[in-house]
Amino acid sequence: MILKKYFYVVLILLALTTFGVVGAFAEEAVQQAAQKGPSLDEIVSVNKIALDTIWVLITAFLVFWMNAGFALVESGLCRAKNTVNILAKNFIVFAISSIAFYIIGWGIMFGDGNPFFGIQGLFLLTGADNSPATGDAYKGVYSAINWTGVPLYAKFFFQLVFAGTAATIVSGAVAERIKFISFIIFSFVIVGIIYPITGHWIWGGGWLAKMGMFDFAGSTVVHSIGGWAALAGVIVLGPRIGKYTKDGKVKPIPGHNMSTATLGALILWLGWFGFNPGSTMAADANAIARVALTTNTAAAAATLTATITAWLMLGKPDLSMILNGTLAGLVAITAPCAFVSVPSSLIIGLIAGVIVVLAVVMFDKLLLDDPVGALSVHLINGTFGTFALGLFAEDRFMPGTTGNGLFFGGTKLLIAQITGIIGVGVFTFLISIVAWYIIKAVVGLRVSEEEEIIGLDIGEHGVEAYHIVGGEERI
Amino acid sequence: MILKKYFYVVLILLALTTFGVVGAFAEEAVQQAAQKGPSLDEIVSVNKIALDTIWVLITAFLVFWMNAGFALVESGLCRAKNTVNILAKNFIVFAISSIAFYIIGWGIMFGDGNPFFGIQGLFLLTGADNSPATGDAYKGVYSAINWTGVPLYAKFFFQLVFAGTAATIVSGAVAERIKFISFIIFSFVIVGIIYPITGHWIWGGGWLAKMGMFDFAGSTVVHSIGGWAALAGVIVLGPRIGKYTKDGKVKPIPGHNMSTATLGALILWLGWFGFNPGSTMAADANAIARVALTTNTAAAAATLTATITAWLMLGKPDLSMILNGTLAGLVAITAPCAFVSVPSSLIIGLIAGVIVVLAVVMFDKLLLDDPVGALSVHLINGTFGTFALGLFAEDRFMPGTTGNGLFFGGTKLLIAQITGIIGVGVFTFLISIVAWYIIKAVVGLRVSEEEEIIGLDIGEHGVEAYHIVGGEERI
Amino acid sequence: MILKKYFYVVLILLALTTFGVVGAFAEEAVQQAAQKGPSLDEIVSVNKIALDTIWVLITAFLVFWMNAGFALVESGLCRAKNTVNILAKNFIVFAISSIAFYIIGWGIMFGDGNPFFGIQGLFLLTGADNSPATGDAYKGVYSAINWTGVPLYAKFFFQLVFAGTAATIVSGAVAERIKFISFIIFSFVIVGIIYPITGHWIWGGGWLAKMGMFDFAGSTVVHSIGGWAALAGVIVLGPRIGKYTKDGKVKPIPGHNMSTATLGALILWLGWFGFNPGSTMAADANAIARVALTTNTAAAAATLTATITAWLMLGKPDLSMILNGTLAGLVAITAPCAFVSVPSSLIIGLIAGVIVVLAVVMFDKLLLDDPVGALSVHLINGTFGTFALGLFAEDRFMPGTTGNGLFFGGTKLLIAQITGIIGVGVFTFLISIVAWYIIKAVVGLRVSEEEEIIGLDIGEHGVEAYHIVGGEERI
Amino acid sequence: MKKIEAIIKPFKLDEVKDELNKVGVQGITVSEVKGFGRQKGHTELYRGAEYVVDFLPKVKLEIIVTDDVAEKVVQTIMNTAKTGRIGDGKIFVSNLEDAIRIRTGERGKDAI
Amino acid sequence: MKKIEAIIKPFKLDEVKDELNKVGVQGITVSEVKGFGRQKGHTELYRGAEYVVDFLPKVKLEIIVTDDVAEKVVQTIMNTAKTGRIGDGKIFVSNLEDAIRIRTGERGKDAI
Amino acid sequence: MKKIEAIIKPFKLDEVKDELNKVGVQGITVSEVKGFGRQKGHTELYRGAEYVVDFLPKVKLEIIVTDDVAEKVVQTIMNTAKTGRIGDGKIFVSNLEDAIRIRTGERGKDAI
Ligand SMILES: Nc1ncnc2c1ncn2[C@@H]1O[C@H](COP(=O)(O)OP(=O)(O)O)[C@@H](O)[C@H]1O
Ligand SMILES: Nc1ncnc2c1ncn2[C@@H]1O[C@H](COP(=O)(O)OP(=O)(O)O)[C@@H](O)[C@H]1O
Ligand SMILES: Nc1ncnc2c1ncn2[C@@H]1O[C@H](COP(=O)(O)OP(=O)(O)O)[C@@H](O)[C@H]1O
Repeated sequence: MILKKYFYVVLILLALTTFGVVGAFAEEAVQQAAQKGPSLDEIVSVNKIALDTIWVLITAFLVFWMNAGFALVESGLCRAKNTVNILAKNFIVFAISSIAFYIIGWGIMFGDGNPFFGIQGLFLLTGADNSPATGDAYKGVYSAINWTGVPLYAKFFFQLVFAGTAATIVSGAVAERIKFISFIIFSFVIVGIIYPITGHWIWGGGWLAKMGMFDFAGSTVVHSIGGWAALAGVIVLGPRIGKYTKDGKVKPIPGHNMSTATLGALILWLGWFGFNPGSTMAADANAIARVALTTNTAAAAATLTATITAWLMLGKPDLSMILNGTLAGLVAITAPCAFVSVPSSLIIGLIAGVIVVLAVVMFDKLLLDDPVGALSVHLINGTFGTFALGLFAEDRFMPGTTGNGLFFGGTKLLIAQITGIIGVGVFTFLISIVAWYIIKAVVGLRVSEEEEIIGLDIGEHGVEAYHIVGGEERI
Repeated sequence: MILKKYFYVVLILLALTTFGVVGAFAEEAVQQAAQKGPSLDEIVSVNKIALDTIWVLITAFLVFWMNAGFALVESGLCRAKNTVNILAKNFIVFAISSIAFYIIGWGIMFGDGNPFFGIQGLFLLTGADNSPATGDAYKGVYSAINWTGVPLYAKFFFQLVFAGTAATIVSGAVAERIKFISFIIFSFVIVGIIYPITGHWIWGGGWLAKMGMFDFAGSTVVHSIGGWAALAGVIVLGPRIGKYTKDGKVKPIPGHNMSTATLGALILWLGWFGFNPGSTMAADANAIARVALTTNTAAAAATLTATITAWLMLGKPDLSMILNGTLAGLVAITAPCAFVSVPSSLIIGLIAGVIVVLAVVMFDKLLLDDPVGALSVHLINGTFGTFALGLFAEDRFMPGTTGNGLFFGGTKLLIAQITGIIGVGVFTFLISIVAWYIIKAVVGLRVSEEEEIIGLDIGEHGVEAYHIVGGEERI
Repeated sequence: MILKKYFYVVLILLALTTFGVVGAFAEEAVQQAAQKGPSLDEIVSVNKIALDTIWVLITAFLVFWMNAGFALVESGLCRAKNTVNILAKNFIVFAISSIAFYIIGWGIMFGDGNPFFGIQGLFLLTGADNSPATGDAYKGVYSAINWTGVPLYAKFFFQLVFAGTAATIVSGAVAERIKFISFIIFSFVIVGIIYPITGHWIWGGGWLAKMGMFDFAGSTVVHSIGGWAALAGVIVLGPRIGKYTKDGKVKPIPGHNMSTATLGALILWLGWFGFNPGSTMAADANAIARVALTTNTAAAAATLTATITAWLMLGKPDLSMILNGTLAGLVAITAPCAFVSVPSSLIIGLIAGVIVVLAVVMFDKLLLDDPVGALSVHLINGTFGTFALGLFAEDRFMPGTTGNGLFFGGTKLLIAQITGIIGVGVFTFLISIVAWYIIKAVVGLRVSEEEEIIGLDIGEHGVEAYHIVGGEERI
Repeated sequence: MKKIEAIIKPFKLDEVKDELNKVGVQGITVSEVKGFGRQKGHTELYRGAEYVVDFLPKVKLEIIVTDDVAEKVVQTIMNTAKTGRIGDGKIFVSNLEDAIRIRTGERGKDAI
Repeated sequence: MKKIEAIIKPFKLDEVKDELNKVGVQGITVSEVKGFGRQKGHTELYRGAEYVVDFLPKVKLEIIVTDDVAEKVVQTIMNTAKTGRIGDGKIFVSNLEDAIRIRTGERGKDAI
Repeated sequence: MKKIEAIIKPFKLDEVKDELNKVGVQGITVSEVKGFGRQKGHTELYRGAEYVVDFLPKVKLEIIVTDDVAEKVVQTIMNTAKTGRIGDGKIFVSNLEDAIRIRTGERGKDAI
């Protein structure tokens, strides 16, 4: 058992160093812009590039910061005895994403290729590229993302933090029972392969993009994908011991630290101001201001309706439901944020907040044990948001892109949206099921019953998260 | 009782959806800037607008982030048994603010109107507006804020995060005894009505603005107003059970988590770099650098003098006093930050740090129970900061605005400042008292004695914040 | 004893106010740029200055935010009974830094002077300066930093947040036994004197700069210096009671709160996106994107190898080692981040992650008790990073600066790096030892044995950090 | 010697301690316990599902006294801890064979 | 009256409580304790050094009953708390002299 | 059988446990308690007001032993836990009627 563990970590280590060394002596793709004696004209456009780049980087930092949000929400809503494990998962997942997306993910997603995946410039960002040149001036192999005039590394970094999010979503749903090593492996797979493939379909110029599907900041590309992979994981893993009685009744397992969970949700809310407005990938004043406002309005509205729904339906304003409500609003507005009006964003948020509460209850009815509500937030509302874009989009905001949604006279868009939802869902769910089963067969998926009872902290990491009570540390 | 609760939440729900639907089909006010074939000249100014907009948005994000700071400071300085309630209050308050300020608050504050409140473009941001046009080129109904060349939505979003702060200040002072629903209602009232009215006086071109009162980032507009409303709440509510003995001696109720309280204070310090430098609402290099530095210098100085004062006067360097000291310095420099020199900011900070410690002790002497020191920080130092602006301002920093303060030869300014302090104080305190009493009469204000003892977490939310001790979760 | 304490705090208070008042009436150095009727040309360059300034300020905010990271990592990895003390230390240290660097530190570091320290414009930022003028146009006394075209205050603020970091590093290593007042005094000394002197050598145009040593964002200037001072402190203080048995065996003292420690590490990771990319001190699109990516890649790689090393070598993936791994990668890439390729950054990170785990074990073997691993992270990896720059640098990234490192055909650079490492190390260690001993002689350094056992929270601050368990607060 | 164990409501602890002090009790050992009894627990709610928390926070006092003052101690606790509402708690009295003060090695009555 | 103290595995608490309830036990006082016994503790690991955690989390029940039901209570705990694995815990029985219900002042059997 | 309860200073726990182990004690149950006694508490300070924390953290050991080793156990605790300073704690000895090992159902001496 122990040896098996070693074997795999050594494998990873080898792979990493190999790729590192290979990469180190591969030619770098980024063209250094020659800058001697610039004309006024050039300075202006350098200013524009710099402006766009700092916007892209700063918003990317905000999205990176969401890792802290996910870590705290998940650990806060789970039990103290699994805290170290959850924190470790959430912490290491971004490191894994960084490497996996660098090695292969980016190339599959944005490399020129066929409608299903990228083929050129596949590994280590080594394809030809003359960013920040845009449009026709762009000569390189990552042409699907040539619309933004920032350096390649800025594009990569921004996309990387998004890729990291998808894996993190899975973490929450499979918490408190998955083996550490198995989660690590799945994270490599989702960020290196699964996410980039469907990402290619929509953002990489693939078949859904061609069909006219839109997803501004990733309700589907990021959130639903994470959600489908999580659903597969939840099914393969089964519920935590003690979550459901034999006759299917729910026995709540309360979160151990609502302070950190709430802080986490606030971090996510903040991070979303990077996620959505940053997805312009350019400092377009009107667009970013509008996106910031639609994002916030949906979040606020969903917070209120989730509160009210929980209060009326369940009897009390459950804080964990309030937090889920906000996140639901944020996920739902992610696809449509740039294409809809502020009042529309308000309505989308109002609905999302109700949906998420119902979804949490529903998943429990289905005995699908999702400790943090990741499915209700990311899968259900990612889907809802993608759909809502087909209803509420208005052509006037980004003329020549989405066209109008159903409520404003268009139908084509909605059909494309539904196709995207189904296509991505079926593919991601199936490939994830396969991935989970392979991991299960090879290294196993779930910790032992004894370890689950005593806690994964002691089992997987040999340490406890808290020594807070006065005398304890003196014992 | 329960029914009564339902009644009000349903009312809110109805109001929200109505406004949402109404708004959805109202024409949007933002003019999309036509951008075909731009001249160099236009690009340069587009760059300028974009630059200002990303500055405004990023600093607004930082101010948004202060919500997390308030949540953690307040919950950390209160008892574990009320943590969920406090977190829920602080979390939902920004959602409420977002909706209330959108529906009506913005219009009252910035709509063209009379010296006392705005009248035009009152609801849902629907007034005419051609931002980012500025000065004479501006044609719209929000002319008091036409000095900044960013899109309307950027202006709104920035002002919104400020409005949210005022309500949050109240939260801390009324903690551990107020009913959840009553706090929600008051938050709607303060952000929708009270704050915008006095805000209109000073920032909306109202009578105090005309008189020559200045308040750069809101020592009075935001902090004192929050403080006065909080004072009214503290008086109407009365102290927490057990805080004072019958003979008026203080029985300290120590905070339950100094880790989160300290993190909260650091978040606030960070957020203030949005609050103050962002209030330029334009990326004016000299101004924002200077404001960042005056802000930080005052905070640092106040931290040190609060530490020293607590150490000398009370015997030990009390961490909660140190944290209050920093916040006091930040609140005090908020009004003058752009109008004073760095050495002046140092002096303002040094004084603020002493004041806040004395104020905490004084409020306890007066049997005004303010669990987190909100009155000492926001009311007292908001007032001090507004006053200090009248002393330390120098015309050279923003020529043609404040003129010189008393220490640099001017007297007019100080008189305007004092008028503002008194005018705003009297109005806000009275209207808040009325609001609190009406809420008390209709839904009640304070939880039952039994609930207060057992904790609002179980009483209001049916859940506990922490399950941290090892065996506990297995019991 | 008590009187002695008072004496020193009064001294500090007096010094502070004196300097404040003196400063208040000293002429301010910043030249207000005249801005009437600007030509297009001027606007473009105003845009450029504004752009650079917001980049510098925002990244400075991120670096400021690292204070929260240090506070949480340190308090989380120490015991509950010392939490208030650790938080207070970490909180107040930035206030101290702000004042000390303002009063004297900046002048020593960046004032024109001799190869060893600055002489002109020493106090309170009062030297002549016409920033944002750069290069030959610059007329002032801070010419070592005239390469960046931002206002003086922006330069100062950015450098200030770096200075603060050095003192914070020390905090972690001396935790759980140092007297509060002694730490405060040492912080004044390091930020006011020690850090600026060696800083002058490298960033202030001193002898190492002239020799051709490079340290882009401070692996040596900030981290190693902090590390050397910390090492001196650890030696003078001795280990915590109970850390080592008489026969030199380690008795682990587990951290009390891994949630906050992990959050802290994520904050630091985020903050580093200010630390490194911000050190361009200009919004140069290519440079900042590349630096962001090398920084993240090294961090991710180090996270993974630290995990693997801990897993293989120690048996389990220890979370505290994973966190240290990330920080090690970040520290190591700090010097070379702008001068090396992404694949090189990957390799640097891979190595840093292994080094840090070995270093933690080594320091324990040497009975040097460093509760949080500050020496392994900052000293060892600061040194490694500075050295790695001499190996991996490539001239093409910043033509005309570093030249090529050893692996790319250059040797001169590596020699300069090694000289820098040794020169800075010897000086900083010796002067720190002296400083620690003087403090020890005058006010004492270590709390009493009894206080150490009962905890510094009660001893130094008279308060406990947590009252979390249900019944506790009712007792 | 008698060992008196009292389970009381947590918020009464300070008062009881003060009163016991007045009647001459010199030492008390206190622990946090959870009580299950006639007093019903409360219902908590989490993510849409309810659950009953049967165990309520109580405080347990252990007091060793000489036989002669035992009854006074019992009476004092009873009077002070009483609110008249369900869940006020119980007092249990049992016999103790020996007591030793670690610091001095004193035994029996002298050790209390 | 008898005082029955049982040290059991924490996850068995709910079950034991329910069974005791069925046999008519009306009150239980529970506390969290750490047990050291034949069951070995586990090894933890921190920053490269191992250490043994000897003390395992256990739950202690205190139940006061009249003499006649004592044996039934013992049996019930034994049957319910048993997993057959080392560390299942112990039951200790001792004599109690008096019991008082604070709320009413009832003493002896009536107080239980 | 005897039940020995010892209230000691927390930092002495490890040592006491080791010594008891040496004299053959096979089981100990430990709980965190707060002690009030001759040893004065300390003053804490919060936001300008002082308050006395009377209750100091102590650790309580419960050890069930056969009558013959009881005295040795008492002596061992006394010697090991002693610092000579006030607040070292107390040892209380009482009689136990029965002990049961849940795992096996053994009773009396065999159960210890
Ligand atoms: N038979 C018992 N054995 C042990 N503890 C008991 C017993 N009966 C009551 N208790 C303790 O006393 C507390 C109060 O008892 P309860 O029945 O709720 O109220 P009352 O004593 O007023 O009838 C319980 O929470 C429990 O801790
Ligand atoms: N002699 C004793 N005195 C006090 N507590 C004991 C004694 N023996 C055992 N215990 C308690 O019972 C628990 C279980 O005992 P252990 O020896 O581990 O298993 P088992 O009872 O199955 O042999 C211990 O953790 C301890 O709390
Ligand atoms: N009569 C008593 N009943 C119960 N516990 C006692 C009694 N006397 C002392 N204790 C416990 O013993 C601890 C130490 O007693 P204390 O009087 O402070 O010191 P010493 O025993 O050295 O005189 C107390 O904190 C308390 O927990």
